[in-house]
Amino acid sequence: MADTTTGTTPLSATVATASAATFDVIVVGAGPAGSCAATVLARAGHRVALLERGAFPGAKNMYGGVIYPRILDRLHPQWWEQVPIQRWITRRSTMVMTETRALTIDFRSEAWGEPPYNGATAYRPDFDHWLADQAVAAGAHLLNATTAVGLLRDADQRIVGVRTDRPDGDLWASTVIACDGVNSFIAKEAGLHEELDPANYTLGVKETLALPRSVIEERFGVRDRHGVDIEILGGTSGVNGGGFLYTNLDTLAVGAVLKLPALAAQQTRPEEIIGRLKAHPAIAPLVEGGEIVEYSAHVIPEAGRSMMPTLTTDRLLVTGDAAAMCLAAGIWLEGVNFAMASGMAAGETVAEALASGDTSARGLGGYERRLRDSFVLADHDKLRRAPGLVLSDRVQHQYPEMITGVVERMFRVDNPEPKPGLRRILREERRAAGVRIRDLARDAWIGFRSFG
Amino acid sequence: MTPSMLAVIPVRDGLVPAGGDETIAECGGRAILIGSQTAAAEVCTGIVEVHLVEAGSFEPGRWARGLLEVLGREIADTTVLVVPGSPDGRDLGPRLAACLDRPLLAGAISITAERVVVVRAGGAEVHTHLVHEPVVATLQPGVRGLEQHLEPTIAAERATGSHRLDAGDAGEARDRVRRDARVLEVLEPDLATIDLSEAPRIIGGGAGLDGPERFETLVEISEHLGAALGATRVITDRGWIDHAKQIGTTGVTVDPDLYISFGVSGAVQHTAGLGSPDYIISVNTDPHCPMMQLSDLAIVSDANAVVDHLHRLLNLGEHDG
Amino acid sequence: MIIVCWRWVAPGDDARWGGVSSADSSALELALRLRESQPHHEPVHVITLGPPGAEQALRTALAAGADAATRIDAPVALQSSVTAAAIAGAIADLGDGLIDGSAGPTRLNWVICGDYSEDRGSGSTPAFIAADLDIAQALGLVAVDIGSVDGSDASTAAMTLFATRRLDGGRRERLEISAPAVISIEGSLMRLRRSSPMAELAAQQTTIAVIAGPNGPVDTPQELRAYRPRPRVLAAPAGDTTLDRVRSITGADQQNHHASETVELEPAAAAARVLEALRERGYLD
Amino acid sequence: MSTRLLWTPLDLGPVQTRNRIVFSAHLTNYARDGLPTEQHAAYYAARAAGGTGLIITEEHSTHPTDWPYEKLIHGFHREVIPGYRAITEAVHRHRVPIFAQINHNGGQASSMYSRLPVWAPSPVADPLFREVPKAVTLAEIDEIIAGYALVAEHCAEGGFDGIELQCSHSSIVRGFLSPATNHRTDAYGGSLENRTRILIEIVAAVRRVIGNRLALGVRICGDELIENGTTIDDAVEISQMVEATGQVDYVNTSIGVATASLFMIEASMHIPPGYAMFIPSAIRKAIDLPVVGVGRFKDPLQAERALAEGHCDLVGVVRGQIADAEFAAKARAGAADETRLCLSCNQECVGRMGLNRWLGCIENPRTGREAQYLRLERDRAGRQRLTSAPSGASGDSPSGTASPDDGSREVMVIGAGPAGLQAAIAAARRGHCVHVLEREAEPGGQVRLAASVPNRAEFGDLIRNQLTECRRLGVTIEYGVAVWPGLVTERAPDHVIVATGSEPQRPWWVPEDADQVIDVRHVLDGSADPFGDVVVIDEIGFHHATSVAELLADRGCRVEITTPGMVVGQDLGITLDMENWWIRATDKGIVQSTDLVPMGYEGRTLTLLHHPTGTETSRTPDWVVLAVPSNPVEWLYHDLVTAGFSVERVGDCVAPRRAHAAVVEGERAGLAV
Ligand SMILES: Cc1cc2nc3c(=O)[nH]c(=O)nc-3n(C[C@H](O)[C@H](O)[C@H](O)COP(=O)(O)OP(=O)(O)OC[C@H]3O[C@@H](n4cnc5c(N)ncnc54)[C@H](O)[C@@H]3O)c2cc1C
Ligand SMILES: Cc1cc2nc3c(=O)[nH]c(=O)nc-3n(C[C@H](O)[C@H](O)[C@H](O)COP(=O)(O)OP(=O)(O)OC[C@H]3O[C@@H](n4cnc5c(N)ncnc54)[C@H](O)[C@@H]3O)c2cc1C
Ligand SMILES: Cc1cc2nc3c(=O)[nH]c(=O)nc-3n(C[C@H](O)[C@H](O)[C@H](O)COP(=O)(O)OP(=O)(O)OC[C@H]3O[C@@H](n4cnc5c(N)ncnc54)[C@H](O)[C@@H]3O)c2cc1C
Ligand SMILES: Cc1cc2nc3c(=O)[nH]c(=O)nc-3n(C[C@H](O)[C@H](O)[C@H](O)COP(=O)(O)O)c2cc1C
Ligand code: SF4
Ligand code: SF4
Repeated sequence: MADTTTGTTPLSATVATASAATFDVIVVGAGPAGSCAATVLARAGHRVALLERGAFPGAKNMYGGVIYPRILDRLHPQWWEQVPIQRWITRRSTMVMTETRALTIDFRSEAWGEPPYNGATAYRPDFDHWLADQAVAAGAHLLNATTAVGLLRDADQRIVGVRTDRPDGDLWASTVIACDGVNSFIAKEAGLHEELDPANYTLGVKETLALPRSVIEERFGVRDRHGVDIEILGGTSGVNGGGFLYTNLDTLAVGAVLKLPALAAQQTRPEEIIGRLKAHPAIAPLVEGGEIVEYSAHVIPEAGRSMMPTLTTDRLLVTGDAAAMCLAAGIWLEGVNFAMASGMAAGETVAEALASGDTSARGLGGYERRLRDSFVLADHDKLRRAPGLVLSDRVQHQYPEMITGVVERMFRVDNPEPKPGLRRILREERRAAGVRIRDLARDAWIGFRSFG
Repeated sequence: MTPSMLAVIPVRDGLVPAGGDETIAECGGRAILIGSQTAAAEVCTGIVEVHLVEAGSFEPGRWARGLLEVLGREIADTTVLVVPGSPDGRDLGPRLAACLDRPLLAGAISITAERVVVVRAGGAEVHTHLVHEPVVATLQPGVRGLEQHLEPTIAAERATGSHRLDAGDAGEARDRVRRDARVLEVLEPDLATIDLSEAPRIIGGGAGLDGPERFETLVEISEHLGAALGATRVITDRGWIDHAKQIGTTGVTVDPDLYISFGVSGAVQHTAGLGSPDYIISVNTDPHCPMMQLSDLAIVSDANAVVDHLHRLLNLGEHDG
Repeated sequence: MIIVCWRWVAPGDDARWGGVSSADSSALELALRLRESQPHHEPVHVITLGPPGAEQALRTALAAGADAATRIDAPVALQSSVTAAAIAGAIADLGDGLIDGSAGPTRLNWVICGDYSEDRGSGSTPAFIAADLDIAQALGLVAVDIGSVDGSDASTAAMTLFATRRLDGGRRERLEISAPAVISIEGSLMRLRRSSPMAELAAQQTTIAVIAGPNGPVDTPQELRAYRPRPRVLAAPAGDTTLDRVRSITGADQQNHHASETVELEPAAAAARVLEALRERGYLD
Repeated sequence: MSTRLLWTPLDLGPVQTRNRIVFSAHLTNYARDGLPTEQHAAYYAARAAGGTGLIITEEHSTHPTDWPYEKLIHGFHREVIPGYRAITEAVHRHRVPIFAQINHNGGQASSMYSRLPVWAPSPVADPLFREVPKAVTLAEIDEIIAGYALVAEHCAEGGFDGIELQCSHSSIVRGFLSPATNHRTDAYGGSLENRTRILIEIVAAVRRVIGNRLALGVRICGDELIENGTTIDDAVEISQMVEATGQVDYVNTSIGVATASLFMIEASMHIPPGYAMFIPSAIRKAIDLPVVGVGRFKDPLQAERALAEGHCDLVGVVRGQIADAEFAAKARAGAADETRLCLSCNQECVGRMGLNRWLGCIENPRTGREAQYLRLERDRAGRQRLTSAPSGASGDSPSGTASPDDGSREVMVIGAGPAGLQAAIAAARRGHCVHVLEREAEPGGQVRLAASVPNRAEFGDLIRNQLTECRRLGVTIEYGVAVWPGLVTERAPDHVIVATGSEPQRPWWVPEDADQVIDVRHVLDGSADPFGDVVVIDEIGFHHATSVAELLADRGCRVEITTPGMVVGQDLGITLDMENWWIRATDKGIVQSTDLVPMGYEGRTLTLLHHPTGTETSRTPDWVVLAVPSNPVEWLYHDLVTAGFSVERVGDCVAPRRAHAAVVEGERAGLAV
């Protein structure tokens, strides 16, 4: 017996004329960005539709595993009492490694283990679901299993809504907020995104390893719901990128963020890179015996500020990953906080615009201003050149070799030889690693400007 | 009541359903055969006691009620009534349980008069139920196997007793409700969907065939010849056809009368699942491969071209592929 | 009236991942199509037995077009006969004379279930419902001839449906089913239609009738353990002497088959030879 | 078919396995001076890292009277404990449990190493060792039992999670269980119950020392396959008695006796996979304890099926994991087709045991060399300024010198036989860009021919496995290109590996014009089709002659094999193929004649010299098929050297041998690029 699934008509043919909008705002994507935008708008009394492709918000969303939810202070005071997290990050390590050596800077703060907390590991199906529930509680209309397949425009080419993949699926609104994540279809439809350049993307790959809770706490030196976040520079088998290792309650997330062109050139499979990372002498003892319960991969916009699209057009805003607001530069792997912040900014801006009755690009101008005033664009501007630096061959291959070489020799006891001076070690290791003074100086300057 | 077991086997036109023999074996050879042409039914396991109930076409509600009428004593005296988990058995079991007001333990993998082991939670758990009160249970076909495959016995030759239920309930039809669906006809197996293990004729394709479209052609040929289509592991690994069609140690064990192979080398892992066909034809470029050695007719030729020619000879239309 | 019974299952008791089987959702689709094939509006009522989390699924049903939904508040792990009794009771409570048609135009025509639930339970619930309501059953349908529904006038007694049911050995049977009857269908039969966004939002606001269900008896075994399959009977190697057994185990006794006839032929001739052999042997006329 | 059951955890008493795959006990010959070594630790750790559910080590001897082969672990010496710890710690790091198998081989031994009389229940000589043992006294029985307890204690101290009693194919306990070797009339002989007494007493003694912390298992033989031996019914009863002690956590199974019917224990590819399944199945039906099924489990689906049909609760995968340490992990990750499937060739695992060498694998140069390879790769990857690689005295060490990693190079490999393909794999794994050129239309070289005969198809998996690996690593292969030096010059690779194999050779006694004298390869590649009376001359002593003889007999030829050796297919004994060969050869009417040296061929008369007596005989067959040593194809190598290319050669073109040499050399040459 034949099946009836309603097809959708080609979009280019759509010229919409609906006068009465069903909603004030349509938010596409119930990820962190979308849910925050929807919450703000619903609280301001607007009719908001929140569209989510998955069976429920977060059902299919993947990421590394750490969230910095302080941005929620404003939206959900005391959020830490409700948010479903795995562990509070109280230890953060940055590891620089070559294939046989590793230098770790390990920081621990008990303050991060108490309200208002700093970061936490969490599962996206839990976190996103919770965040979307807050939007629903505020009065937003959540539509799960609903994919936006195009923008509706009227005769004047003004955006007047969104077409979904459901039958009779056109939804009308005076403003659309694109929160549909990386490779945003909506932003592309609106002409805000240029064609994808692989050089601007990294591939995030992650394995989830199951280990008993007690084993994790013993190995990582934490207890209660405290956890560790390790960011790794080097150790990605020669493919430019960075690694990470996070602790959940009874699983570990271990993964890597890999530069796409480099990955393609190396003919190495991402699983193998994780495999080798796991076999590294500095990582192996932490992950040994973990059973792989999940493997996932996802692209990340990595080029930061330099690849951000235009953020606003008439009746449309772009937020979060859809606007490439993800910070995936080696030792940083943040995106959810940027997404939430930009979602909130978008929500506030649209609420303001709706009140003033002007949702044109000009009316929505407050969005960029808000972002610039917050850490969102501030951080991105500051780190504008950081991705390039962190992912450069020098930082990826030569510096780790040099730095760990220096440390190795500093701590090595070569008796009866006297200890060489640090200056000599530095010089010799720099040469051995093939680093030119000129590059070192330039990178140091960029690094200082970015991270300093 | 002394613990005892009795199989209740729904029979259609003298045919014992899947798992019927296993159910009788599980009950130590005690059975009721109910349905049509029960006297002609063939049983391939030991029989100790068998009651035949001629009941006309399959109507589970009426059968359940009728059984109580004609064999009420035997049934009442039995602690565990076992019905095979075949389609008809699954329908009859609950009706029997409801009529008798006994609990039903459906989907059992092992049944004795004292305990019934059923599979639950989508196959993740087994639950053991001790039999404290009389129950009805259904036994999953295939989980038990038979100690030995005996030559079929005609049930009538061993019948302990014969009974008859009123076939039609014409009277009831005009009643407020008709309490059973009516069987209009039984359709013979659709070879495209039949379980390979049950197919009497099979065509097998192997790595000698050069593409998935060859299998589409083979499907048409096999339909025409009334055969089911199977394949070697190489082919199922390539994803050209479903794993359920793989013949061999890690696939399905088959036992057809006729097997025709195209480009199959005949590795033991394949032939071990082949049963003992009466007649084997193989087409292969290598006259010495084990499959050809096994064949009654071994044809050295390019299997791909032969498949296309067969298609043409059978007038199955031009195949573009 | 058409009743659709859904079994809602949540893996690990996490309602977020809960849902119904594809067979269950196709049961609703069949109900909707049967309704649409009638000139009058025949109400479709979905019933599920489960905790509050199951209501999300019922809302999907309402959004897709069901007229009403009832949740019987009860644990999921009841014995199937108890589940069936609760459902049959709920159906009976929908109206006096619903089943025998004595209540007038709205009479019960079909109770439609999925052939299996998401947790692959015992599959016996539909038959128990039929027994409890004392009506016909037709289970495991692989095709339903919707156009065949006969009974354009809801008040006439005879409403019949033609359908195909899977038997063993690959055989199938054609059935004539007269209402009222319980039918169950396979998931491959049809896919549940998607609802429009507005219907979905409306369904979220609808209140769902909740009636108290039985608390037990739950399906409690005396012993519960991880699945441990029963050993299938496997014959030990035959033979009294060691060598006989070795031969039987190694298959040495089967490896001595020679091709009776080997011929080398051009493809066209080869094809002809295959057909000739099949004819000789009576496989082809 | 999914592999759900395979990944379900299972409790064996106090120990939980995370899946149902067991690396069951097997001798490795890694021991030195009776002590476990680092080689053991690295070997087991690799399998643990590869995801196996449970490891059971090779046997540890329980008594000084038991020393049947040189490299036995003397578990009764306290000195073993540090070695045990090294093993268990290495394995536990991967959270895999490890049990120790403990044993006394009884009469299945000789006094050669121990210089003590061999002990057994009765003075019945073992057919292999042919040494009449001393029938043990009651006091000595107590000593045996005490020995088991002592070793169990050492194992517990050494960190093992459980103990397995080897009571199956080579054991004094088996000796007691079997009416063939137990003729006692006291409480330990006669009825099955009496014969099982020592087993029950050992169980009690061992349980007493290990307490409830460790698991205890018993390995039982399901059919000794010797006249008057135990069969499946006995095994079922013994299992029931074992279960009734309430002190045992699982039952392992096997088939055959290690001396008389070894070929059934480690079945070669002539015996169907899962051939011993009837044993666990029958036992499992009778008892509630978890039962391990063993015997040519090569595939996760096959294993799942055995579990699903209830024949066993765990599957032993021994050679499967010798060949690929990541057998379990690959299957778990759904990449089972990337598994380096064991060939069941028995050449480098079982075969090397018989030769008193450490265990390896024909396909996996790393087996038994885990530690070295690990070190080598780490050193390489770290680009340490190494001057020399880990020195291994023997040619078995992974490589010569570690070259500095100066980036990816263009490597040309000539010949897609096992040597060439392995070289390609190793070089590609090092990050080089590898291109293989092959003259024929198909890969595999001689292996393709070797695998084309009845029952030898699995040998061809060697090539299939290598091709899968090549594909994964991006190695490109070009077929139908016969390479000559000019082509190499044209393509100008950075490095060339020549793997052109060997070609048939005509012995001195064959006249130029003798058209009816051909090589086995001509039969297998179809270029000759002998008929009538055929004499196959076996000077290699492996599968070459026997395979072709069978093939020809199947085609209706009357076949005689002659050999200068004492027996046809001499090395088939080592790979446990001899017994099956005899069964099949007899069925097929193949005549075997030994000690005959070919001396000449004139007209159609073949002259043969019976060398022990000097008498001459002759045959006048229609065809003579030669299985004789072949010639290396070395011209290309020499030409390329002369032309000044960076070139290395590997496999048969160095010296014609067997596939393991091809693989080992290929790996070495590839790694050295
Ligand atoms: C491997 C990896 C590791 C990371 N690690 C971290 C980390 O540790 N910490 C951190 O803070 N950030 C991390 N990030 C980044 C972070 O995941 C993202 O920045 C963040 O999720 C962006 O939020 P978003 O709401 O913009 O988009 P998303 O989270 O991608 O949400 C988009 C939502 O829209 C839905 N959707 C998409 N298209 C449509 C459509 N057409 N119609 C309807 N719905 C649609 C999707 O289903 C999804 O729910 C990581 C990313 C990756 C890939
Ligand atoms: C543990 C295990 C379990 C297995 N289980 C199974 C199983 O259940 N079922 C199964 O089938 N296999 C199984 N296998 C695989 C099995 O070993 C063989 O590899 C497989 O059966 C071979 O399939 P094939 O005959 O299609 O391919 P091949 O062995 O590659 O044979 C192809 C044949 O086609 C012929 N040919 C080539 N070209 C032509 C042409 N143009 N015209 C005519 N003939 C041509 C060749 O001469 C050759 O005989 C298993 C293997 C293992 C190790
Ligand atoms: C019948 C038979 C049975 C055997 N049985 C066994 C056994 O059971 N166990 C075992 O271990 N060994 C066995 N062997 C031996 C084993 O197969 C060989 O030792 C092994 O294959 C050698 O590998 P190789 O890669 O060095 O050479 P080969 O396998 O000979 O491969 C050489 C390849 O190079 C190609 N080539 C040659 N010249 C050129 C050129 N100029 N350009 C391009 N390509 C070229 C050839 O076509 C060939 O493919 C058997 C051999 C035979 C013949
Ligand atoms: C090299 C080798 C040595 C073995 N030694 C032992 C042994 O010492 N004790 C034992 O119980 N089994 C021994 N076995 C038998 C294995 O445990 C197993 O039963 C056999 O290899 C069949 O399994 P497989 O087909 O998975 O390899 C040995 C097997 C091999 C291959
Ligand atoms: S040597 Fe042969 S039988 Fe032994 S493990 Fe390796 S492939 Fe398997
Ligand atoms: S010739 Fe005989 S005695 Fe001499 S070493 Fe060889 S086997 Fe031993």
